Amino acid sequence: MILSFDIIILIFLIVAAVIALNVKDLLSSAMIYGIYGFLICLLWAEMGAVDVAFTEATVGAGVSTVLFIATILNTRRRSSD
Amino acid sequence: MENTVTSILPVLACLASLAAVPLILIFRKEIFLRELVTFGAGIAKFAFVLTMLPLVLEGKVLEYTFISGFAGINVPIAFRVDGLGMIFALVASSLWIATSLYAVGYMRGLKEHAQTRFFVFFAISLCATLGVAFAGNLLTLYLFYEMLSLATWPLVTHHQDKEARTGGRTYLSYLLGTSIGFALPALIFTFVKSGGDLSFAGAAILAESDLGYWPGLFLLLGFAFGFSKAGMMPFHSWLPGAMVAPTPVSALLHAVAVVKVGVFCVIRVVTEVFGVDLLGRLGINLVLCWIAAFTVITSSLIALTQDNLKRRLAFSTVGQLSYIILGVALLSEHAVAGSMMHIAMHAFGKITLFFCAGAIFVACGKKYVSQLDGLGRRMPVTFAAFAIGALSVTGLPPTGGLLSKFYLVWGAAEAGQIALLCVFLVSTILNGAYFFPIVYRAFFKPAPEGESEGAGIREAPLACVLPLALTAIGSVLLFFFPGILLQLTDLMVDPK
Amino acid sequence: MSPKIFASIAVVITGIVLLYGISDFPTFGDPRSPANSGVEGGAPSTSLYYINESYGVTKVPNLVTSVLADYRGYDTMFETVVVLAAGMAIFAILRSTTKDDETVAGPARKSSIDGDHNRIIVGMTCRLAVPVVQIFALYVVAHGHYSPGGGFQGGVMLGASFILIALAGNLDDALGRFSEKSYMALASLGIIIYAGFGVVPQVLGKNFLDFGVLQKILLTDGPEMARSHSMLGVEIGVALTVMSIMFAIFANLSSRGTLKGGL
Amino acid sequence: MEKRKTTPSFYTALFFALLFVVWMIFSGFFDAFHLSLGLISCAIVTWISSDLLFEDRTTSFRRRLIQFVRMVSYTFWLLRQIVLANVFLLRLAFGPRERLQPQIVRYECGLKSDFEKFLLANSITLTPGTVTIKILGSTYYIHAINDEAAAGLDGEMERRIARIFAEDTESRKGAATT
Amino acid sequence: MVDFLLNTVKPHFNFWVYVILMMIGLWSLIAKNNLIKKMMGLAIFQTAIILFYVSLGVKDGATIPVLESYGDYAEKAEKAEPAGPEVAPPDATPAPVVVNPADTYANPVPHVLMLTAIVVGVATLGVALALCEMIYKEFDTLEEDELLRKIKALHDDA
Amino acid sequence: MLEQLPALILLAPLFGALLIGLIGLHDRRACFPIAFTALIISLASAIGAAMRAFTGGAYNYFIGGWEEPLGIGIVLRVDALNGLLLIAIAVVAVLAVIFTIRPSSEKDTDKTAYFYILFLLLCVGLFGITITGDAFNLFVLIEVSALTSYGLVAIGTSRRCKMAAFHYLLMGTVGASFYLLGVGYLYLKTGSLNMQDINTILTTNATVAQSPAIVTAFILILVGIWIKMAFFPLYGWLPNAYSYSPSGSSCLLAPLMTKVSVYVMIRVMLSLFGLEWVFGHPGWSDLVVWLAVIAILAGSIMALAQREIKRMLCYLIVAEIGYMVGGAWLNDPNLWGLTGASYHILADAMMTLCLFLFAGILFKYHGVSEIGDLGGMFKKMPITSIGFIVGALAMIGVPPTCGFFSKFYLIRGGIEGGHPEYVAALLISSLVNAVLFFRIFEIAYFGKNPAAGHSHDHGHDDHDSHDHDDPGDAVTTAARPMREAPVYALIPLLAAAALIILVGIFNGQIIELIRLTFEIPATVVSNLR
Repeated sequence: MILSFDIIILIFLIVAAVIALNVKDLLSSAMIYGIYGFLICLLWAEMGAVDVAFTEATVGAGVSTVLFIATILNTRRRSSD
Repeated sequence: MENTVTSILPVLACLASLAAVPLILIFRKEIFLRELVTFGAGIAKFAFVLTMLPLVLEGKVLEYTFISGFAGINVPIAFRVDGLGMIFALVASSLWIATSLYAVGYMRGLKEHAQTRFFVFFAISLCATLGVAFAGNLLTLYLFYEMLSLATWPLVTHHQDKEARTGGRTYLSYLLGTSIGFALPALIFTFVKSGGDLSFAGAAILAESDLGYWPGLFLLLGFAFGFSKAGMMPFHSWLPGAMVAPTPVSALLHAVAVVKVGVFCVIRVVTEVFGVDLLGRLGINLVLCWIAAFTVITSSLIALTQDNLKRRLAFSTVGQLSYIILGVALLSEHAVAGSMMHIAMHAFGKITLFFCAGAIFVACGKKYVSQLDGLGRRMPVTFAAFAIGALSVTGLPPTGGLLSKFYLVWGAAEAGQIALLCVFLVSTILNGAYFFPIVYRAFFKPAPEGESEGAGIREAPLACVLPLALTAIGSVLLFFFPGILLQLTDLMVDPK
Repeated sequence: MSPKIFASIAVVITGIVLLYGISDFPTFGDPRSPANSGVEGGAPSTSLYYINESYGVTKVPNLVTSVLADYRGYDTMFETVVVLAAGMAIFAILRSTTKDDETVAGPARKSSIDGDHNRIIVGMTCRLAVPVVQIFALYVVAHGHYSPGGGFQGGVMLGASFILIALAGNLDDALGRFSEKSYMALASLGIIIYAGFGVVPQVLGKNFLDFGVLQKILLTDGPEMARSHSMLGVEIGVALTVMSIMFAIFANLSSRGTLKGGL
Repeated sequence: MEKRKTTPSFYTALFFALLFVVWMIFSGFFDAFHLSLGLISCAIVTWISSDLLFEDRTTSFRRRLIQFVRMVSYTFWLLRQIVLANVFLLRLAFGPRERLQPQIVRYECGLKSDFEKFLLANSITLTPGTVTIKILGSTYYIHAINDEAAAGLDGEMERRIARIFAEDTESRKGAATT
Repeated sequence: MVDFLLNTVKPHFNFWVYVILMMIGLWSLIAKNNLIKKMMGLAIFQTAIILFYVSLGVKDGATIPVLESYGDYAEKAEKAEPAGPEVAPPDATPAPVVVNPADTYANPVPHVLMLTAIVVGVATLGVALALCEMIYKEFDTLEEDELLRKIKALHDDA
Repeated sequence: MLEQLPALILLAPLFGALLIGLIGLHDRRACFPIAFTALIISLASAIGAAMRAFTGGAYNYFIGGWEEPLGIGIVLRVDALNGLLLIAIAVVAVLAVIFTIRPSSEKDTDKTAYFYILFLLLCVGLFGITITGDAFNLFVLIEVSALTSYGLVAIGTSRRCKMAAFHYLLMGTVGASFYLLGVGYLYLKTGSLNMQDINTILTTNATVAQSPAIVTAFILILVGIWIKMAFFPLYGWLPNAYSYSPSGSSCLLAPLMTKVSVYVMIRVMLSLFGLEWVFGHPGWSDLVVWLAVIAILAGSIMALAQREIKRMLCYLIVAEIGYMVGGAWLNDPNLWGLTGASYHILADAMMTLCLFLFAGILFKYHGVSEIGDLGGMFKKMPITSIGFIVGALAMIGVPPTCGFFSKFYLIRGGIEGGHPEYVAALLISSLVNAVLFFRIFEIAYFGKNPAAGHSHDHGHDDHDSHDHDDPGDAVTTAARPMREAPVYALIPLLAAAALIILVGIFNGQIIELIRLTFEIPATVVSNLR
């Protein structure tokens, strides 16, 4: 059961990563990156790495995304790829 | 060698001129003091060398390990004085005094710039030269060899003009290029092959090794071309190029310090690295012989075509250096002795010639052979000396050149190399062919028409003339009193 | 070569190398794998030591905390230094105090959210949330021994609470609470606290970061509790630095180094 | 209605107390060491951000208490509304497509204080079927999923919110720590 | 194909995914033109490594590495815990090896290491984004090809 | 107290940086004294710690006192090799910090405190990398040094340094990540992070040692370090990063960053995997040596094409890295290659320091960055020139500078290990260096002073280039008249020059110490072939 849960999240992860990297609107891209962060944090929590999950939730999904957004708002929102 | 003596004298002799450097720098404003220091150092150096002479003549070998810190390679910076080194040191240090004197006159006469720098690097060069002469192992030899290359660069490019720049560039690229490209790997290969021994003491370094024909040949050629100060073709062209230097430099470079360091290194390599036995066994010496012979003939032919006096002398030097290498490469007893002697004989002869060329330039600003017509009568001393120098370099009596050439020819005969013997003879004729027209012109041709103002031409200043007279006399004296030289060469060739 | 082709080649090669390594991995989740219990026939791995022994030595049930803050406390100290270094690097890159640089701040950006809306919905939510976030962050720092979390997570959350203020209102509000002076000082102070817990044992003659010896100073019963309390102290240091730098990074990034205006 | 002024320091203390309650809920350790940690933490947070929670610091404690009680009852009412709306939405979701008529409705509210507006906006959003998109002055722009949902915005919610703070016209902002 | 999936991929599924994620990150790091996308690629690259580490510390049926049966904090610790799975019962299968009580806790070491790695990651990200802002300020673009063109032009003009 | 020295080496600059963070931000005059004092303390401790290793052999320092079982805590390990390197880092740092005593322009002053903090933290990172005995801790410290160096590169005011720093960051992070991944693979197979411990497992347990995962781990670690050190195919970031960074930064970065990475590689080969394991894979050695050969040649040739001094030096660094990597991988029976590579780390640190200080002086005080503008330098700045000449001669490999001896050992290794191509590359590169530096000598010796003849000497393009893309420092005008640099710039330069010669003269002792570290028993040496 757990393994299949794993597999689902893992596949979602790949999907999220690919989308985040391919959306041309950087702001959406950053948001999807945030989603990616939460997914991976979920995965780690499930794997027993609660501390890592916690950190990833605060850092990867939280602060990183905010930093991305701050930068994107200060630069340009569109990307050529 | 059983007769080794530990003595700091070689180090002192070597460092005497280096010690003068700070003094020269301090007195850069007081011209007289500066020159005095230069002389003092020269005399001190000569004195040190002379004090060692009796010991060496007794068959002793002086040794001194200066820095044993190179323990990683197990090769110290060591000094060692034997007969060959002694010959070279005697020649170099005695001629330095003459050259210094001459340089003072020359530089003053032409009001050259940056004289302090000139004397500083002059002193460093001499330090390096004696370092090579007294080097106790291959590494020390290499070290001083490189030091000499670098220290002479500012001298060669002294004029700091475009010509000097190209000349300097050629000079360094040849010397450094070959020494790094050929000599250094050869040295390291020797080091590896001999198991970490580079010392000149005792038997030849590679005598016991199982060197094959091709590795041996490459190693030998690596050394011979690597020490390209010896001017073997095809690595000779730095020498004419370096003629842009002021004449005292040319004199020192091309008669004494630089080129002789080159051949000295080659002799050292042949006798101390390979050893006569090994070379003879492998037969690779013949290759070297033929390259040298080729150089001798070719350079003599080129010299014939040169109009610039200094260039002609330079090509002459190229040929004469190869005499020495040829002699060593013949491996026969008398040929080796002959080449050792030739170091001294040629040095005296050639330095006289260069001094003369410089004196002519100082006196009347002439550089070309074709301009020398009739000058002999106005500058009798100079041209007399020139004649003597020419005789000596050609190998005619009553000059020392005859002796060394005689030994060389004898050696060739001894080795059974008739073809090479012919080379000696042919080249002697060629030598005569490019020198004597000059003497003839100077003395017997009338001065050209336009030389009416030539009446003003007189002998160069005393500081110029005195040294060249001295060296010319030295050349003659070496013919009549070659005893010490012979003794020293005997020490090397036949220690028993 | 276009970057795409180059990238593909690099990726394929790296991937093959990595998968080659994976071919030999123990099964996922195997408790007997070398990482989890040591090489076969060798000594048990360190992780077993931590699970079996560390509580007795440190009295901290959260193994991650005890390993992080004590056994590998040296790592953690440098992790904090990395944060500090990143902060300093960002200041060095962005921070500009020159007045004439009008272009740096950019043209006044029109807020994407209308003023009233912003004030009522976002501002109010933020005002309600920030104290809770902060107290939770402090709880996380203080309870790292028993539950997941610790100095780093708590520090990030504290920093995030200030970021929240900056996001909801503007940067000046946040900087009013947590000025540049104070965050620079706290950033350094955090590591000084951390390293101080390391240096004091040195003064007492033990090795760096040997918390056990601190019982003399902390007046605890036995070195175990000294370790436990020192870990808390160390976590507080981490939290201070991380909080300061996280907020500082945001402040500088969002204002392009001018520390004025905001997003 | 007693008019005794409450000092700002009282609100600081209140803030502190609330925080400490939250701390204890989080912590679950009641030994001296952890409690003292809690006190220190609460003190720090109080020091940093006690001004965030109660903007108006003149309302008396009694007033606050009444507001709190009403707030709780409002919360229960809201929960019930949310459940009802959920059921409604569920039926909608499985019903025919034609019943969906997404639309934006303007809603004028008479609430004055920011906190009331905030509460109203969030309550509207929390109730499924309607979402507050924008507030301009006292005009709310609300997205409703169909007419029925739009019709549900009949002002009942606003009245109840107004009632929480109704009695005292001076004090408008209140506390809600739920 | 199915065999391959079941025998080769499944036991190491996490690892395969980490490789895929890492390659996605690496690819965009090199191939993407936008600097922020590059950074995102780098961030994904790093999380992939973290995923790898965390995966290698997983034990079947183990709980989070917070001890529950020690000392007088035990029952309080339980309360303080956010929902985590209960201690797994000893293995039901008749295993010849005695189940080590240590096997009931996940390996804490990778977690510790990865906390550090995450921090390093966000620190790097911050610096990179700061650089992006400065680059944008200088060159008014974040597309790499344009940047290189502008830099080259800068050099040629000079 | 003496046994605390290994920790003190790092703590001194760490506390220095923190103190600057507290004090220096408000009063930037306090920055330099703090930094200088901290580094001096570091130097003293490094010497103390190293002396103990020289006399008593390698020893461990257990952080937190976690001694048993090995690997639960973090170990600092000092042996003769890293003792030497510690001293070298400290010396370079002290000299470089003296050079930074005055900011080069007013614009830089408000970043002084940040600069010194980053500077000291970089030293912390480098010391830490050198001294640590823990594979993961190494990663953390690599990141400390990496992040600080990104900051140091980007702190300049040049337009291009930001882009250079960004690329540097990407490459650096990927490199570090690969390293991290490699450590993960190692941990997966050995369950340990302690270098000694892993080494023991790999040498005693053949099944583990032969596992593909371990091979992958090695490749990943190696590639990661290669990226960090800018080894041949992965060197792209280096020239930009170092040449566009401000002088003060590049004087610390260039001599140390890559060299420490080379050290890490040697440490990984030597202490983590063990030479027997590394050279037990046939073909690897040849492959790497060939790569090194290409690196040497490519670096040398590209250096020839450069007009800017700093850029030229950067490409020379690429070549020098080829020397070291190639040397370390020669696999000659007596390990002379490895010895030479280790020695060259020290030698090259001094040489690079000297030359970058020279380039820094020229740029900082005279606004000169192009080789063509050096005309008349020997006359106008004789003392600076002496420093430069020594550095250049060392780079060429003229005795008795250290450059000669490192080449000597490397060539010896090449010959004994049967790698003539490596020897040839080394010699060619020496020749190229000779050409490069004598070209500069010539210009400096013959050329006119650019202040007089700048505009018609090199056309307008050089003139403008200073305004637009000066490498790092802010330079307001084009070339200023040449004068002897101030004393605080000359002291480090001459000290570096003196060190070049000292390291050369005392190479015997240094080599002995280095070989002390290898502790290769005679049997193993013979088995290696």
